[in-house]
Amino acid sequence: MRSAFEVRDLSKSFGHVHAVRGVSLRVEAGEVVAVIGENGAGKSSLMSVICGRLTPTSGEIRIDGAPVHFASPSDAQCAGIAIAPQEINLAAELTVLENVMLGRQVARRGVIDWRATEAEARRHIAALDPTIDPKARAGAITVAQQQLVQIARATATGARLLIFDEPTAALTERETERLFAFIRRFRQEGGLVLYISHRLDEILALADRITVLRDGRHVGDLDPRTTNKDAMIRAMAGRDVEELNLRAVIPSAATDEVVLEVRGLSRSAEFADVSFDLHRGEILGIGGLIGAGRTETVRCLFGDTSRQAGTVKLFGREVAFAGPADAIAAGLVYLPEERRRDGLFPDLSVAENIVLPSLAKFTSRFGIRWLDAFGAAERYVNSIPVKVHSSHQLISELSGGNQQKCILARWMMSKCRILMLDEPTRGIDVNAKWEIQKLLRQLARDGISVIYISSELHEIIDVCDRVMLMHEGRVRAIVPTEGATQESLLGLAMN
Amino acid sequence: AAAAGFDQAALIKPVTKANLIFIPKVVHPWYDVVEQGVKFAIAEYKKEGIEVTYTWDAPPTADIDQQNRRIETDIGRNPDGLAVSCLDPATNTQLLKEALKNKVNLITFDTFCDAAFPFVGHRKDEEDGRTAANYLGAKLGGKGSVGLLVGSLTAPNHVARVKGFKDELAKKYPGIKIAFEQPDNDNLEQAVSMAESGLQATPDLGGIYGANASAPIGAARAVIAAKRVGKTLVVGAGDIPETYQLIEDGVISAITAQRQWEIGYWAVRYLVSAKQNHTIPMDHATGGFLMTKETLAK
Amino acid sequence: MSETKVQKFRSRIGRFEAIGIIAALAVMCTVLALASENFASSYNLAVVLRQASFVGIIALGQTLVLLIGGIDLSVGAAAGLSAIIGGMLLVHLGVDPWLVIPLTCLFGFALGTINGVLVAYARLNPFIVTLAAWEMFAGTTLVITGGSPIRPLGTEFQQFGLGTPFGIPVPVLVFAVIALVLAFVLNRTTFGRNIYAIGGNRQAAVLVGIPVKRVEMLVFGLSGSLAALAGILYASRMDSAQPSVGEGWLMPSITAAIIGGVSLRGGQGTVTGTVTGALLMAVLANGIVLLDISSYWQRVIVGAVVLLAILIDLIRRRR
Amino acid sequence: MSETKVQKFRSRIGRFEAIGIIAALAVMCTVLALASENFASSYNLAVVLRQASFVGIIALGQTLVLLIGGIDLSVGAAAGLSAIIGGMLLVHLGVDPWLVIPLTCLFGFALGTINGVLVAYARLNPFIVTLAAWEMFAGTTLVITGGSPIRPLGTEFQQFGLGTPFGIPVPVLVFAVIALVLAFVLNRTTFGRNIYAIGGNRQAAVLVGIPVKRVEMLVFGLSGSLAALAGILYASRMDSAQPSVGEGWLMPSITAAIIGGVSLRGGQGTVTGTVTGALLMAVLANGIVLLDISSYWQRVIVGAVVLLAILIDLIRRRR
Ligand SMILES: Nc1ncnc2c1ncn2[C@@H]1O[C@H](COP(=O)(O)OP(=O)(O)OP(=O)(O)O)[C@@H](O)[C@H]1O
Ligand SMILES: Nc1ncnc2c1ncn2[C@@H]1O[C@H](COP(=O)(O)OP(=O)(O)OP(=O)(O)O)[C@@H](O)[C@H]1O
Ligand SMILES: [Mg+2]
Ligand SMILES: [Mg+2]
Repeated sequence: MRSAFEVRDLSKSFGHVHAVRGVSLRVEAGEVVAVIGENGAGKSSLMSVICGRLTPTSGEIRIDGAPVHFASPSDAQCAGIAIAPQEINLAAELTVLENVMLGRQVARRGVIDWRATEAEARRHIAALDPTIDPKARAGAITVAQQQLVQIARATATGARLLIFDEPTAALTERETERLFAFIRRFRQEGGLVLYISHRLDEILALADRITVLRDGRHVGDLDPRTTNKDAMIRAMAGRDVEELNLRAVIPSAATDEVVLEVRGLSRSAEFADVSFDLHRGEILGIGGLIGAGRTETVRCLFGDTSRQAGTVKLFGREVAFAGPADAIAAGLVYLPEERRRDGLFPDLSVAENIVLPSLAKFTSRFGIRWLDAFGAAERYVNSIPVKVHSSHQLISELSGGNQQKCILARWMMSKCRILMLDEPTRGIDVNAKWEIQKLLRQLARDGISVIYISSELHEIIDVCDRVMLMHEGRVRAIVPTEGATQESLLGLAMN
Repeated sequence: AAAAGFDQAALIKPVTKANLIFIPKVVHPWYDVVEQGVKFAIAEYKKEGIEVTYTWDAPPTADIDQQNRRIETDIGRNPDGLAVSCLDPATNTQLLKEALKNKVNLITFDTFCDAAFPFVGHRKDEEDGRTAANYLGAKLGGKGSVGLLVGSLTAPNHVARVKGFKDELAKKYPGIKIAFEQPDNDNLEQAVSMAESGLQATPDLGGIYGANASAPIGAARAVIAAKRVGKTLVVGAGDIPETYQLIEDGVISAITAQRQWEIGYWAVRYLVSAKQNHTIPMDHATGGFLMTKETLAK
Repeated sequence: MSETKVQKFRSRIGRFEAIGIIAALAVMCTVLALASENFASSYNLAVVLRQASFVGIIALGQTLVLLIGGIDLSVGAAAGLSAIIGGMLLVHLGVDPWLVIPLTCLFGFALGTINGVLVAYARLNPFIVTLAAWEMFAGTTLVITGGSPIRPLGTEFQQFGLGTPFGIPVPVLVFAVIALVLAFVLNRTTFGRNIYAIGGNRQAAVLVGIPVKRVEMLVFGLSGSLAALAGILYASRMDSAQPSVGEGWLMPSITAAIIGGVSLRGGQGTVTGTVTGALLMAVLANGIVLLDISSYWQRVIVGAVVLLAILIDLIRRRR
Repeated sequence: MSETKVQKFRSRIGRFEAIGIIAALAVMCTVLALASENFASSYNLAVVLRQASFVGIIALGQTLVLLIGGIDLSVGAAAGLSAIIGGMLLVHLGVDPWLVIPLTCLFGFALGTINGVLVAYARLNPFIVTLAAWEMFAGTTLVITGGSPIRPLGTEFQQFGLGTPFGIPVPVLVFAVIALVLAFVLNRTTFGRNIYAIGGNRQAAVLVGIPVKRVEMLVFGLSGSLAALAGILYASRMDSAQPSVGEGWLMPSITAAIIGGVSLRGGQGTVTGTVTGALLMAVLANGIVLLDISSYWQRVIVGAVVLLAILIDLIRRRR
């Protein structure tokens, strides 16, 4: 039987690193095939080969049975393949509208018909999220919206095979639903979809077939109608994994001591009258929909933006930070939600990315003691664990999830007293997520306080002691997570 | 009878005021001496009751386009006299023709540009080169080797000096070899480093000829550093205060110098005279001289 | 209604970034017109505009290169070499004056394309490639000419530099036409938008299937041909093709672009900005002469004014 | 065991990026040594090294600025102005020669810091800021000196430019010491690593608590003081503080850095690379004179060699 799309025995290596090893895969018309695997399993590399960004080391790609060769992404696009990549990859200075229509403006003999182009762009954006302003600068919209713009860019190509690489990592429920509606419609019209995600519920809800990768190898297929999350996790990890009730295993260590007291914090058009207390040893979750103003709130606390009203007391003393450096000096750190723009130093090694803010600790009269510093970094690389060839390779060579783990390690090893994490588990596989959450609970037990922003309410319920729900820039409720459910929290947020 | 009654003195127009604009090639101490001549002439006119003012519009850097922009702009200001030292005769000519068309009294100074414009200056670059060649050739006794720092390959006065030097050397001192010929672009650092390298290529170099003001100074510095003072003779063109010191120290043997004070003085005289409707010479050679330790002592 | 149209236009062409520098230019012109009676004379304005045109034409090519995140250090040398070639076509081969201009541009295009191939296909650093090209073009000019100019070019040919149809000097007209065409290309053609996309995020541009290398090569080619155009027009205006004529044009071409808001990192900048930048620098140079500022102080003043101009721009952006 | 240590070290200092250009330098030296018996003489090597030192010292400062993603166009003018100030201290105020050098560097630091403040705190474009500074510094020099050098500086002072302790010229020693210190600073201090971090991703650097603005200001200050050092050493070597001394140093300083692998976008580059770049350019200039290459062909040759050098680098990277 001829498949609409097929990959045969495909391999891709980067020097000594074999990212993809002999993977075969097929997608039929009207089918959504999910690809799952741990961080660094080779999912993104496989997709990069399929969309023409990378040339395979060996193996072939067939469309309707005929072998094809892509020298560049434009070849793949001519063959009807488009990708919404994992990392945000927009021209920040151009408008949303232009980014969506990049390289495919409606034009006659090279002259653009802007009105038609705009109409076309609006159609594609509206299909995903009508609240996005097509005239906004792409660099100025929220991360979630950027991700949606990137998806719209792929859908605008009119491709037959759409590849989504972790499209929902930065999205909340509402946008996810809209995206799924789109994908289902696309499938009904006979489209082909390759879908990558670490959110296993989504995959069970959406996929027609599941392909599992491990260490670059294709280790089997699962049927979403018969399989369950445990089986998927087992297939990805290649061993039995027990799920823990973290809060039961490592009980709350929250004390009465208030380490951070926020009263009436406001910034126009971002958030208003935000008040809460953070206790020593507590993990406080912040939940809400996109645009709730969570990111803005913590960035303001961090001194990255200035507040217009309100007071902040840190360890009982009122503070006003002139910039992040002050906040970090006071023991307050922040992990940004957009790792590539705000977190990564692409020209530096994995180890250095991790130790960078802690370098002062490893400095003696004869300069930085690199061996000690790297030793410390490596301990975190091993304990999380981060999948690296060597901790001296460039961080930009890591898989997306592994990059995220490095940035997490960066703050876990810095001896801070309050950790503010914005979507820390974005793009991280289920197993690693548990490892990280365990580490966080241990840190809390050791007296560190954590603010944990996540768009996945079940995650907040799993790790946090209390949760603050925000909606449209205001605090709606602060409740304990004990006994809460996703539905109950969502209800509190929306009311 | 009518002819006898015609008083030619009536052709001379009385002038009480004149404003002149001077455009040298660049801001450079060499032109300071020219300016002193200008000031002297103006002071003389003041005694005659003629109020002469002048603008010294020197481009801060030697850039052809910059100088041309100045010439164009200054034409638009309708001065009573415009004096230009041409950085690039090829392109300057066109603009100076436009100045004439706009009835601006014009004189070129220092560097000859085109026979169409009156000129006051030395205009003996090729001869200077020959003079230097004769001096150096005699000092070396007609044998050995010399190096050339030829300045800028596109500056006509540099090119003329080098041509004169080489022609004369070939004619009179065929025994002297030219060891190197390098363009220093009238840049002191380049002159130094080229002379330094050149001294390495030919360790027993007998002399260096520099075709511009920077070159002999640079060559002298290289000769000092190589500890070859007195063994490698430096001869050059263009004098500035720094040169005198080096001549006194015996590092530079001779310089073909100009009387640039005269240039400034006569430029003012001619421009005001032209306004008075006097006839002025098309070419006033102010002359040059060979400056050595002996002449300096006088 | 028309409000939104303007807004639409603005947001489409990436905001009206040049406004700050236009304000700076306006302030400067006003001050000069008050301080010197000669400034606003039609002769002087024609002179200023013509002076701005040569550097301006080159700066527009430079803008394209800067927009894709490159830099072209060879523009001045390419202008010089092309002018010499043009002069030789005219004088030695007797080619028709009207044909010389396009042929020279074509030659400049070829020169630029060499840079383009090395940058786009061999992925070499544009700074070094065009630096090497600068040396090689300037060197070739010397080798060909032996340092002497080619002249005279003849009165018929002079019309391109000196002619004033409708009272406007030809170089100014050419500059204006090129600016309009480029503004159209950059805002209304796929090629133009691809330039912004490449400069804004090259990786994304590759990913969406833009023929990145071809665009890059073409942009360097255009920069070369605009340099050639400026060079041959200058030769026509001066009635002589001069080997070292373009030497002083490199820095001003970059300065005009950057003062006009073009980013050295690519992806940001407008034709309006560069044109304004070129005008600003020309007016400044003119004003300094008109106001009889001491030669010694001139550079200090130029520096101060440039700084002031971008401070005005800063104040606008901060608001 | 030692293998992995070397590997570790290599990867730590950002991979051994300069190897290609070092190879190019080695090839060039070999060719020259074969073609000219004088090239390898110890005296000639001393000459080449001294010539490389002045531009090299400035190129190291430029490297720091390029690493944070900036550019410093004022280095040449800062060198000239500082040399003049140093000369005045020495000649007019009779300051002790040993004190003049640090005072001059301090002055240069102040000049650089002006740039730094405008770039880091006012967030102005470094290209324009340092362009304006270039004009203003060069202008100030002209105002102070009227274009004439300050001299003689005296034999005692000449030791800094002409002295050869252990047979090595002082400027070469200074260059070497600065290169070593900077290599240490860049690789083994937080300040140095912060420089790389800022150049790699400024926004992320702010968020990990690096005092970005302070580092940026300091880097411009250092660039200024290294320029001043080169300027005063050159003045000592020439026994005269020349107003125009630094004019020709700007482009070579950038070229040396970029040929040595420093990226114009910041975050990438090494001291070794820049030092090699400076040596390569000096050897090239020396070789051209030693081989007495025709004046007319020189620039063509320089361009071709520069291109070849980075092609060698390219071949290495492609492997
Ligand atoms: N440019 C590169 N150079 C070297 N190694 C690379 C490069 N790109 C990817 N790799 C390696 O290939 C492997 C697979 O990476 P890939 O990005 O495909 O993983 P992934 O399955 O998408 O993971 P994630 O879930 O974290 O996104 C990783 O070990 C990664 O380090
Ligand atoms: N009350 C409000 N009125 C108007 N705009 C708001 C309000 N609250 C938030 N916004 C807008 O929504 C955006 C909130 O940013 P963002 O989406 O990053 O918040 P968030 O809660 O952190 O969500 P996420 O992190 O999931 O993206 C801001 O750009 C802000 O302009
Ligand atoms: Mg991935
Ligand atoms: Mg957020």
